[in-house]
Amino acid sequence: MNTPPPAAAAARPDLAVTIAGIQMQNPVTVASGTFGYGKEYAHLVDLRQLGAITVKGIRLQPWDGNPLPRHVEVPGGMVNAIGLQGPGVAGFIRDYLPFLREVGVPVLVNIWGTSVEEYAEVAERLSDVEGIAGLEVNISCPNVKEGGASFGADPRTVAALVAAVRRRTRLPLIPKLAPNVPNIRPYAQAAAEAGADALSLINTIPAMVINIETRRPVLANKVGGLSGPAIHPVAVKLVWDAAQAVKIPIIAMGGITGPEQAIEFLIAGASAVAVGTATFIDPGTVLRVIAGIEDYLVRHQIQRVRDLTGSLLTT
Amino acid sequence: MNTPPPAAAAARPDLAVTIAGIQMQNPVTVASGTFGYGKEYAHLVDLRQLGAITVKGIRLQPWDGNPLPRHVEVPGGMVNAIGLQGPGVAGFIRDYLPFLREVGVPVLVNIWGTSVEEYAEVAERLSDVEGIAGLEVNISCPNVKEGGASFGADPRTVAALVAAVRRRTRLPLIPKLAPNVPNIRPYAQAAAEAGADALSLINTIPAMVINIETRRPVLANKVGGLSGPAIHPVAVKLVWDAAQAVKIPIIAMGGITGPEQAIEFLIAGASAVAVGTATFIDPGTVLRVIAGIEDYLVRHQIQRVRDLTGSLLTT
Amino acid sequence: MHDISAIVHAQHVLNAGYQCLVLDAPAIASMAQPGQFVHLRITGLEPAALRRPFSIYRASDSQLSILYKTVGRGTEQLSRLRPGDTLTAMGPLGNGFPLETHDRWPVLVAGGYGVAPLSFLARRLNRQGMLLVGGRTAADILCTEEFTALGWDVRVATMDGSQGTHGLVTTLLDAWLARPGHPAATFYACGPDGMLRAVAERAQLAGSPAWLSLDKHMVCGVGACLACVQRLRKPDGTTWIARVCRDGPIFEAGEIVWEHPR
Amino acid sequence: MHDISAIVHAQHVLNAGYQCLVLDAPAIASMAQPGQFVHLRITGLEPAALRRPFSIYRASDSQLSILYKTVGRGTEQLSRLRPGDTLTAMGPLGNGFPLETHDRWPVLVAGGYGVAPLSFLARRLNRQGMLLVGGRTAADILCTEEFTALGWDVRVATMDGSQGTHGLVTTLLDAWLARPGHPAATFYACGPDGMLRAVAERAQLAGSPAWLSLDKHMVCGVGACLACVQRLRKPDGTTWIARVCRDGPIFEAGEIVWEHPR
Ligand SMILES: Cc1cc2nc3c(=O)[nH]c(=O)nc-3n(C[C@H](O)[C@H](O)[C@H](O)COP(=O)(O)OP(=O)(O)OC[C@H]3O[C@@H](n4cnc5c(N)ncnc54)[C@H](O)[C@@H]3O)c2cc1C
Ligand SMILES: Cc1cc2nc3c(=O)[nH]c(=O)nc-3n(C[C@H](O)[C@H](O)[C@H](O)COP(=O)(O)OP(=O)(O)OC[C@H]3O[C@@H](n4cnc5c(N)ncnc54)[C@H](O)[C@@H]3O)c2cc1C
Ligand SMILES: Cc1cc2nc3c(=O)[nH]c(=O)nc-3n(C[C@H](O)[C@H](O)[C@H](O)COP(=O)(O)O)c2cc1C
Ligand SMILES: Cc1cc2nc3c(=O)[nH]c(=O)nc-3n(C[C@H](O)[C@H](O)[C@H](O)COP(=O)(O)O)c2cc1C
Ligand code: FES
Ligand code: FES
Repeated sequence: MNTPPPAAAAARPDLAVTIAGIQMQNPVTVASGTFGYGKEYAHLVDLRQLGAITVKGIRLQPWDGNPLPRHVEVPGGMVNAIGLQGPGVAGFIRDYLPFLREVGVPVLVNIWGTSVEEYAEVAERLSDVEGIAGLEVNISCPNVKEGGASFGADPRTVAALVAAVRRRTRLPLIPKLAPNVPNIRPYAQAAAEAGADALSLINTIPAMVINIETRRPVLANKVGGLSGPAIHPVAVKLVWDAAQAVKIPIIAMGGITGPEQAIEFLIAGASAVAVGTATFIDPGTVLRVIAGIEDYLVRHQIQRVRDLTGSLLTT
Repeated sequence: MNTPPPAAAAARPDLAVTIAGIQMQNPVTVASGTFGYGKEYAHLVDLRQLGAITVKGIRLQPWDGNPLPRHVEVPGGMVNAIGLQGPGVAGFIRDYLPFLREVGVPVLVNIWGTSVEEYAEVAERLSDVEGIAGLEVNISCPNVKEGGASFGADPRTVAALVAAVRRRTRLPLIPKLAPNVPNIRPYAQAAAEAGADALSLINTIPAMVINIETRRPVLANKVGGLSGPAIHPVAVKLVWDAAQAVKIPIIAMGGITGPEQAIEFLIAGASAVAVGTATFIDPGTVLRVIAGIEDYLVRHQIQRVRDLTGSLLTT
Repeated sequence: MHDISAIVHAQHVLNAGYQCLVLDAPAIASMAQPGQFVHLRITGLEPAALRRPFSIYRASDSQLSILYKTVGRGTEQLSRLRPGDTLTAMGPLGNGFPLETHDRWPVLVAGGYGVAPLSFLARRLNRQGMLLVGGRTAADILCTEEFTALGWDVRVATMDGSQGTHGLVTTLLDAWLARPGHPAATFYACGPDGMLRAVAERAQLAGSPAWLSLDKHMVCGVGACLACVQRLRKPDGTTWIARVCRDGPIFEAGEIVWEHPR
Repeated sequence: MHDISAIVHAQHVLNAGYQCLVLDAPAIASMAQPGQFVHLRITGLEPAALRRPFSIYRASDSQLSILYKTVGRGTEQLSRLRPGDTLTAMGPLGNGFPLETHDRWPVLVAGGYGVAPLSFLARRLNRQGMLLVGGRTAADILCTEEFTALGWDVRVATMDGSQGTHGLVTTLLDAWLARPGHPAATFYACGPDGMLRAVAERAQLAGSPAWLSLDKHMVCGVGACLACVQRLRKPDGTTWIARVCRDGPIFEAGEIVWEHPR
């Protein structure tokens, strides 16, 4: 006899998503640069519960980043100019990857370079290594003079960069787009057409804070990037716009402090989300977001989180 | 005998500035759309103390704006989609200008249109009228489908629009630039070369808020513009960038809540500033900003506010 | 109109979820008319938080009260303020109800906290009348004793039947209108949009004036930002866009152009 | 290391502008070592406010204290918390001072609130030593009685001469070092960068180890964000970039590559 399961014993909703071929147990990762290499938060956050771990941006060689101060608090968030300090590809593989492999959740490596060739080489070098699920290609960091944002400023340079990296790796490629554009669509389309498997957005918004007593920029780098709750409504708009323009999935970030903001992103069209600045204030945020999405699905009787993606009603 | 004035009786600092030929008794105006036509705040703010009054955007004919809801509160500010409701040129001249003339401070009229021709015609119609000191040309409103932001999205369209308006009026022209560009410099330069007398920046940043319970955009217009403290560091960066690129003066706005943020703008390169969203929360803000700038100048022994403009130390 | 620092004089819990805040604010209180409101900057919310509008519930020469429901972070913070705390109050704002009833019987229709301005109105009207008050459950029914004490005819409806008639407040209104020979009325209503519209329709049928207090989200409260607009019809049939905060919040039902005609 | 909700047990005013906050936080207190710090999420600041780091001043099995100076909006809000209020505390963070003095005399050099971790250190060291403490004025000189009570040699300097020697704390240090035959010392210092650097220079000349607690603006507190870095020299002469929050905040003076060499 075929008895249907009793309605009361509602199945737990399915949180799993597949982004760019990467299977995530839930749609929540951490934003690059806000979670170190995973290890740093291992005492406070059960890493095995994350959908993925996205690590701090790395280039080919070790990189010092900017002088201090590298951050300043502002209403609704912070402005940072870390400047992509990192151990380089070899250092990352040697010092951090073994630990991450043990955790057992997909690892997304955020990469950058000062030339198209460097991006491509970083990608290639990471392709042969075990334990890397995909590459988030940072073409929008406002905090380094060469590289970073300059590649993200024009759809043509985005296309050229993504295509060049695409030729050198089979790993899923997830370009991370800049928020400060008149219209995100041509950028998203350029990346998709050049072979991107997914998109990440948004990076921090270029910003500056001046100490009016000394009349100097507070950050040693003069300018930095704004992150935190202040940028969330801006990010939702960009995610919605991008989701209209391309079919590839979107990993959304910018100002998530709890499940509500993450759910907004999913409804706007994101397939996954990343928690950034909020981790600094409450390392438990990322787990709270996962649990809160699940609760929301139960409450709204939505079986699969992927059915929430792009479910915005506009009529 | 030539006795120097005693050092103790320090003269009050000179707050006067001349922007695009417009003489302002101090460098503080109000941001378009946040102060109505002056009248609405006349009971709460002594209008005669302002450096200038910038009124709500108008086009040729009366315009209804967007359906409600038109605003939503967010961390560090608000997102609005008023949609440029206004009385049209004739209605403005008839219903509001007589009152503004009586106040006796310079009036800046924010103008917009859905075509280059309409912008030019609005400018022309306002040129023959007494009591208008200058035109702030809104090429960056994110809240109307045609016009507004679409003209501001490309330096070439900025140039074409400003040039066309320039041909039809002798009034000082102050294009108001959009913040969501990879690099503000070509936009600022295009406007200056096409005949702008000053620049206004920034307008609100395109943004969106979703009600996760109804899965609908909160604003009837779906998207709106972010204003308030959240955007201040972004505005400072853009003002600083623009000030490096052009010689014409800049009126800066975005997230001013007190003298500190206004002074940051001046140091970054603005010649004047405008108080926006903060007026809704505390109508006294604009007067507090004027007094606070004066105090700062006294404290720092700066004789003239124009000496503060662009005084950022970066070495 | 003033924007002043006001001191919390008292904070009373009324029903569950509803409180009454009494402020020392003579400049505003002494000028307040029924139907007007205050726009509060709530101490303890972050500095960038928008103000919140509340109808004036009581006003003497020195004090004014509001009656509010805790619905979100603003009202939650408001409910935490204690005697001696200060907040910033702008007001009195808006036009207020017309106090002249032209020899018609005042019929007040209230939903939830909408009873607040109507209670103030009842105290300032030159005659008694009837209060029809509705809510989801008994806890949403407020101020009825005050009206009874003033000699008003009070009728209650709740959606769950926990107090008075089971159903909407319009059920009460319809029953009263159905009674032959009821006196000519002037309606005064404050509550959710659906209720206001139902009152408007019935008033039109009965040929009675109906003064409605609209509840639109507000930002500036003074007519500057255009967040709170409502389309109105002029006697000549043309329409214009009013600002509820400055041109209202009270409008005659016949003026209002409802957004989705039905 | 834990991130826990801690209850304010007491709040004491010490000198003008300085307070001591006692927290019930057994999980952190019981593990705390001198030189370690806690990273506090201060209740009442808006939710997006970053945490603030404070050295541990005292720790028992159940309670820990910090000694802090009110300098900005975070510490101002901290000073408003009352017994029974809760806040969130992460810790103990950082490496702490080495407790082994290798038979050298511990010489502690403190500036302002920098005396807090050194006071904790004095309680956990196996021997007495000397405290040199400096500040702008007498109000900036804290905890000297505690050290005296523990049998330490305490010497004070103030910039305005209002207490102890007139001048910098390094004046005291130089005077002590100038005295022939002073015992071999291990320095422990906490205070502003300029002071740390002066101690480092003198320790190097004297051939003494010097453990310095660096005060860098922090964000995450756990080594993830790279906001708080400091370049260090390895024994082989190569340099690396340490995270003060995780690899420090205590470093041996000889390791530190000062930013603007003089
Ligand atoms: C003229 C007028 C008179 C009012 N009188 C009363 C009264 O006497 N008693 C009472 O309890 N409430 C009254 N309200 C509603 C009251 O203003 C809202 O309940 C309150 O603003 C909600 O704030 P919150 O932060 O708790 O809720 P939230 O939902 O967290 O508010 C978030 C945002 O929405 C705005 N908002 C939400 N609901 C409303 C609303 N209904 N009207 C305007 N803005 C809103 C808030 O200003 C804020 O910007 C009145 C509203 C108006 C327009
Ligand atoms: C390891 C360590 C231990 C410390 N121990 C103590 C202590 O025992 N007693 C004490 O009074 N102070 C201590 N401080 C300094 C203390 O953290 C700052 O005084 C405090 O963060 C200032 O916060 P505020 O909001 O009051 O000031 P604001 O100036 O308003 O702070 C604004 C921003 O700057 C950051 N910030 C400002 N100053 C510092 C600073 N010196 N270090 C780190 N971040 C800063 C804040 O986190 C915030 O992001 C310590 C700092 C560090 C790094
Ligand atoms: C301290 C810090 C470091 C960051 N480092 C990187 C980075 O290395 N690579 C990158 O692509 N984005 C970096 N970001 C941007 C974040 O990944 C994220 O896009 C942004 O902060 C917006 O999310 P949030 O508002 O939740 O923080 C950094 C952000 C912060 C605050
Ligand atoms: C309610 C509202 C209405 C606005 N209307 C206009 C407008 O009509 N024309 C215009 O150029 N800018 C308009 N703006 C933008 C402001 O003038 C200003 O550029 C922006 O709000 C940033 O300043 P703020 O953060 O101080 O508010 C409006 C802003 C708000 C909040
Ligand atoms: S609230 Fe601003 S016009 Fe009514
Ligand atoms: S504060 Fe984040 S690495 Fe030290």
